[in-house]
Amino acid sequence: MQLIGYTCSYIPVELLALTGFRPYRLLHGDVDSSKRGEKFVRVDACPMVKSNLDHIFRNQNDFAALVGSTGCDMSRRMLDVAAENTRIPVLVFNNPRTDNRTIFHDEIDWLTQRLERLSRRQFNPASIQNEVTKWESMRVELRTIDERRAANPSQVSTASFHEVMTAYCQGAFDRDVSICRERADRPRVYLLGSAITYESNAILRLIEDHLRIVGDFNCGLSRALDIRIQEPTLAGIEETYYGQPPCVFKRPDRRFIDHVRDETRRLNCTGVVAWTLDYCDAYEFELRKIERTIDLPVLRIRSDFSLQGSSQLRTRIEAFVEMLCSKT
Amino acid sequence: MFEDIAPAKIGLEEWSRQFACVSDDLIRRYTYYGNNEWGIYLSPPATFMVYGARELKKLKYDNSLAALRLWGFTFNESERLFRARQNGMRVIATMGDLGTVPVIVMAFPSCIPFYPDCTWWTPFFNESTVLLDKASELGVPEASCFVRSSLAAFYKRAYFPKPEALFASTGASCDDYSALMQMVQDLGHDLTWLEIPYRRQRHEEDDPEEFCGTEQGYQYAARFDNYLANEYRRVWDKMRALTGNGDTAELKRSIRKANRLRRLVAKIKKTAGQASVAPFPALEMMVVEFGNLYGYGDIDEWTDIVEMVHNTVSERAAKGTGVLGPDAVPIAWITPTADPLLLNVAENLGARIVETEYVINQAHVEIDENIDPFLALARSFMNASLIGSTSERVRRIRDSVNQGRIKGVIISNMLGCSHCAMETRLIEEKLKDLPVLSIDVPAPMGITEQLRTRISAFMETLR
Amino acid sequence: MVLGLDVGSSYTKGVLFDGTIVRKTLIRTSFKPRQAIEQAQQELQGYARMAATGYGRELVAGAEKTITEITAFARGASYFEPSVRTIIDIGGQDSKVIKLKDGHVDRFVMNDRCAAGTGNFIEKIAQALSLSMPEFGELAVNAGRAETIDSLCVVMAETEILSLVGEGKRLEDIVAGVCDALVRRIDGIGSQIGIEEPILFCGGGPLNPGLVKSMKRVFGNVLIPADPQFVGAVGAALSV
Amino acid sequence: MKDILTPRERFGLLVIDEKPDRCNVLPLVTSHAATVKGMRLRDYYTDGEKMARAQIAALETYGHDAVSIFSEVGIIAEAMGTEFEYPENDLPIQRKPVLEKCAIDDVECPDPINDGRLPVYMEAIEYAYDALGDRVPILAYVPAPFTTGMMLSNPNKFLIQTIREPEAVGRILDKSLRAAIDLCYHIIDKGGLPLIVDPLASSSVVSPATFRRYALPYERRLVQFLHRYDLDVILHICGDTAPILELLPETRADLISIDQVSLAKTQEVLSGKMRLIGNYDTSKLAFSAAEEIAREVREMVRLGMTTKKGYIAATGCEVPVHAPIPNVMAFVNAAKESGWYWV
Repeated sequence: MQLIGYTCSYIPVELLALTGFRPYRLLHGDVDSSKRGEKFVRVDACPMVKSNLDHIFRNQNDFAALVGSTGCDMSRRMLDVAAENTRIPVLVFNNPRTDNRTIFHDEIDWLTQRLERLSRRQFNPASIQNEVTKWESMRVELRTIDERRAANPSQVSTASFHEVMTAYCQGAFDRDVSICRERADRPRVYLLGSAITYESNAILRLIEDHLRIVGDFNCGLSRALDIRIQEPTLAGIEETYYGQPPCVFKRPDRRFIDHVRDETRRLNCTGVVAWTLDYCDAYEFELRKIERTIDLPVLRIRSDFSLQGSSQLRTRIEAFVEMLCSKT
Repeated sequence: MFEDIAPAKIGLEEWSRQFACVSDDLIRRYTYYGNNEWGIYLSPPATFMVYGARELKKLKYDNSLAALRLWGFTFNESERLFRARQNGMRVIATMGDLGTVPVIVMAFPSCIPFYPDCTWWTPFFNESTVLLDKASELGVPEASCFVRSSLAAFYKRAYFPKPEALFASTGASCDDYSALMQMVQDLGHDLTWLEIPYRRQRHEEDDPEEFCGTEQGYQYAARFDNYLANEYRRVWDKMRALTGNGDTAELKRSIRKANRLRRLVAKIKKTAGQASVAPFPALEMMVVEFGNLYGYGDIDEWTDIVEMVHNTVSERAAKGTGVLGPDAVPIAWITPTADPLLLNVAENLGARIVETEYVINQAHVEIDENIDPFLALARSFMNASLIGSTSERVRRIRDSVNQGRIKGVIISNMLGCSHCAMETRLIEEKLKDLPVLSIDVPAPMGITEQLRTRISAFMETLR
Repeated sequence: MVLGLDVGSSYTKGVLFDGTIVRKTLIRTSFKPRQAIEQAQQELQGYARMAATGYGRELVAGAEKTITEITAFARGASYFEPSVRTIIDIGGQDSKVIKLKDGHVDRFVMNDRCAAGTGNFIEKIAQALSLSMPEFGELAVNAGRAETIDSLCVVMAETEILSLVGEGKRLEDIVAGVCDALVRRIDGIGSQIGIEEPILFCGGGPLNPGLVKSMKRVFGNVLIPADPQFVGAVGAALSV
Repeated sequence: MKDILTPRERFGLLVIDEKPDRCNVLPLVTSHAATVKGMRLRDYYTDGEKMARAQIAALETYGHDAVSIFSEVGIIAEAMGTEFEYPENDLPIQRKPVLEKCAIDDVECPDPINDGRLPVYMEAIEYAYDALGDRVPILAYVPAPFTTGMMLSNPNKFLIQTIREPEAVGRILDKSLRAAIDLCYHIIDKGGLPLIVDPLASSSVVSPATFRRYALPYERRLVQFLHRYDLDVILHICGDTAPILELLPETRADLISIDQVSLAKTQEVLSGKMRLIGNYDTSKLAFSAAEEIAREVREMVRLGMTTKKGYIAATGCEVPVHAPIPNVMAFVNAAKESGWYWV
């Protein structure tokens, strides 16, 4: 089955699936592919964007189309670069940064039409309902895993959870994933930052050797779980995707900051792990702000993926744990 | 006295000597908002150097009265704004928008629009890390755009008065900007956000009726104009609430003023580009171009200056005189340089900049005077190259390069600037048949010998 | 009597500790941490317990406790200067800024892989200028002013510096600029958590008078402990 | 409280009638800088780089708000031919006035690049500007024509001439003015802000009538010259200026630095007209205890800050060469502490 690539949590996966192509979230990130991506963009581009470009370029025959959003500048421009370097059709969806329902509504409308044209299919209430039900039931299942992760003590590791979410983001429900149900009494932390990529599992495991991530908010991972479509119609899809907890690029950013604070409280977190990619400036700005306003210790990891597994990273994580323990 | 001087680029000391011959009457003629008490515009560049603009020591300037007025206007902005505020005028910050909101603001009596964003040049003119260091201290990542110095300026309250209202754009404009302006809002300012839609380019299969085009040939869905027009109406409402008045006839007048300025600048660019010898230096040309953003702060004076520049350029072009030799190699310059000195350096090394793409195209097109003013403003803004796809920007660059007799292209990048990071490779690729040099301006005082050598070698290949 | 070992990337530091420093030793690690550890253990005989920190801490067999440098510095700092709020350590590979609250680590940051924020930066530049470290420090402290060096990257900075040399700038002003650049970088890293006085400058950095001068220039008052290199080792000893 | 602005930004706000974070603090640290740096005085005033380095060291020690490039008021007269002697550890001493040797018409206007110790001055300004010019104003003291005129001559003879031969005095002052203007040109091109000093025009030296007739018109012409550059002009007159307070606005200077005159009285006369700089008693700086200095400075600053047009906390005259460093520190710290406008 051909894939329909997409870049952002604001793009309704149900609409993509209606095309008959498999929705595949572009969430690649590792040292090698990111280096290779420098063929298309400058070194100081987002390392995930570089990885994704490499992935798209090397697998261009797999993709029927790419759907992007204006969510962040680099990911929007990533599709410009993809369009110039491949023959894959590209659709870019206008995702307003401010509270502007009109634009969002019109753009969902546009996206729907374009997807219909692309797939030569007519979406109808029945097919829409069908698709929403399918994805919603998947999310219900994921939420139960997430609840076990959030339980105190936590029952599921985020590394495991990441594997399940990977299946979801790649539209591969049928993939076999093993869930680690190991109960953990380690310090409970919240994970923030730019996208956790498919290749980030190792770093999650490294963190979870000492800590337990019980909740997260970033461009990938559990964001999809905030999508709870009540009414299985186009309007319902629009309503839900528009109203999801705002990403860091929304202005003003108050709702984002509040959301993070509320979640860390709800989950009884004792610390925050903030993982950002190099050159992801907007996230960097917000994280610094969170660090200054939130009442929890923050472990900062900023990298272009190459930090993964380094001894410095291990030292940092261990020192963070020592710090958390000395505080309680 | 200026009539008899042959055009040349001169240094600080020569300007001081030349200035000694300027009559007191002339000095008193150019004042802030035509008001003698508030302050004068004219002084030689040395004055601003004494007040801390250290780079001025290294620069060479055009020796015309027009250029003198140009610099006077630019470097007196800070004082002018404070004086305006002291005299009861309202100072309004328009950020990240570049070219449109100030036109609305100046339709309100005693409201002065200004661009805090222009502080991004201050570290370069001052050869100083004062503002950049403060920005870091305030929590701005060091690899982000130099516009971060404007946050420090807001914090320090020494570069412009506290604005009574701020308008800031977000959306398809620039992420770093928008993150910074969020920090400005957090400092406690009354800030209104504007949504800038992404100008999605038209696809072949799209229904032609829904589409419209810009002056520069971009095609996009007509509804985007309406989104933007609505945002501008919000600016209008906000300004009305602030000032208690608001007359659309004034807005139309203000649009006419903007158009007059824009027409003049377009004529200058054209005349200068076509002249046999470069009639005006690249640095002053850049100041003129960017005046379409910040000139609204004292629009009458600025238009008068630009008019004078136009006369100077036309006269020189007609006579075939200018500031560079006839053998200077015509090139195009892409993306404005953070360091003004670089334009001077490039000229010294034999370049003549005849075409520019400073990502401020929206500020150069005329605003339609015959339709609803908000819609007209929106349409003019849709010409912005940053809000569309890179492919479109590249195409436009391509077109302009083809028209001229351009021998090479210099792309000036900034580390950490997202559009540079993403676009430069594509631009290089698409201009493959022309020699292209892509350079980085790292930071104040970053023009190293190595960078000079690179430009120099590039110019040698073009000869 | 406790043996505290701080196995760093450049030096292995050891102290024999019983509430005060009884004896100490400093050994070049030079990629042979096991050898350095053994040597330190031999030189500092007479301990009953042992604790280790530093990047090679896991290699210390028989250590009763191993802690990270961050925690060790915090403990050690409160021994040298109990009032300290911020610790700055400019190490060979890593630099860290640690904020303390009631003697415990409240927040900390480290440089990201980039060498521009570490002592390595100065060593690289000194090499490029053919200066020994003592010469470098001596020159820097006698500078009249500091040239501005702005590159965030050590490789680019090197070019920038050589170009300053080419322009005929004074060597002492250039090296002072190098120190300033490093300290400004530390300031940038530290600004993420907010640097508060009193500040303790420890590790190998304080041995370079030029760096000390830059620290004072940027941060105002900076405290330097009696044995700046042994803060981590003492901290380790204090942990058991 | 920690400074929010750099001295440069602070001064910039003052001269456009805005309140800065705190008032500018400017003890007139001139040759005293040599003491701070532990340098022989002769090195300080004969070597521009050393002068600048001493100034920078002083700034790093005290944290005040400007660099003051200056050694003594004979600098122009010397470049015009008046002879000086350079003791190793004292300021230059005037030996033979040039007008004892020749007539004023034979005296040439000096070239700041070559004559006397003016090159020392130039080098110092350039060095300091290069080092700190983006954040600190570099003030370069320029003797006003009246003071230079008197240094060209035998002082007594000069004073007698003012009564008997006004025309001859006029020629001396004209030439001194030209020399001062030439010097200002060069100072500006190096990035320095000229500060006019006219100590010998003080009422402690000459009568108000002499001041009005000979000093003031030339001060005004020098100010006018600087105003063409759109620069803000500081005029410093030490000693007693009480009898000429009313005349001072006529100099058109933007900031007036005063010495032995009551600050309160000066405010009464000048508060809405000129920005005031002053005026802590420098002998106290040399001999009082630090605590007493701090207390008195706080009082002075509190009063000074009520000046309508703006105020700079300063010493009335140059900080004595050998003033104890802790005393100057006490001055600066006390002035900073009590000088806050922004809360």
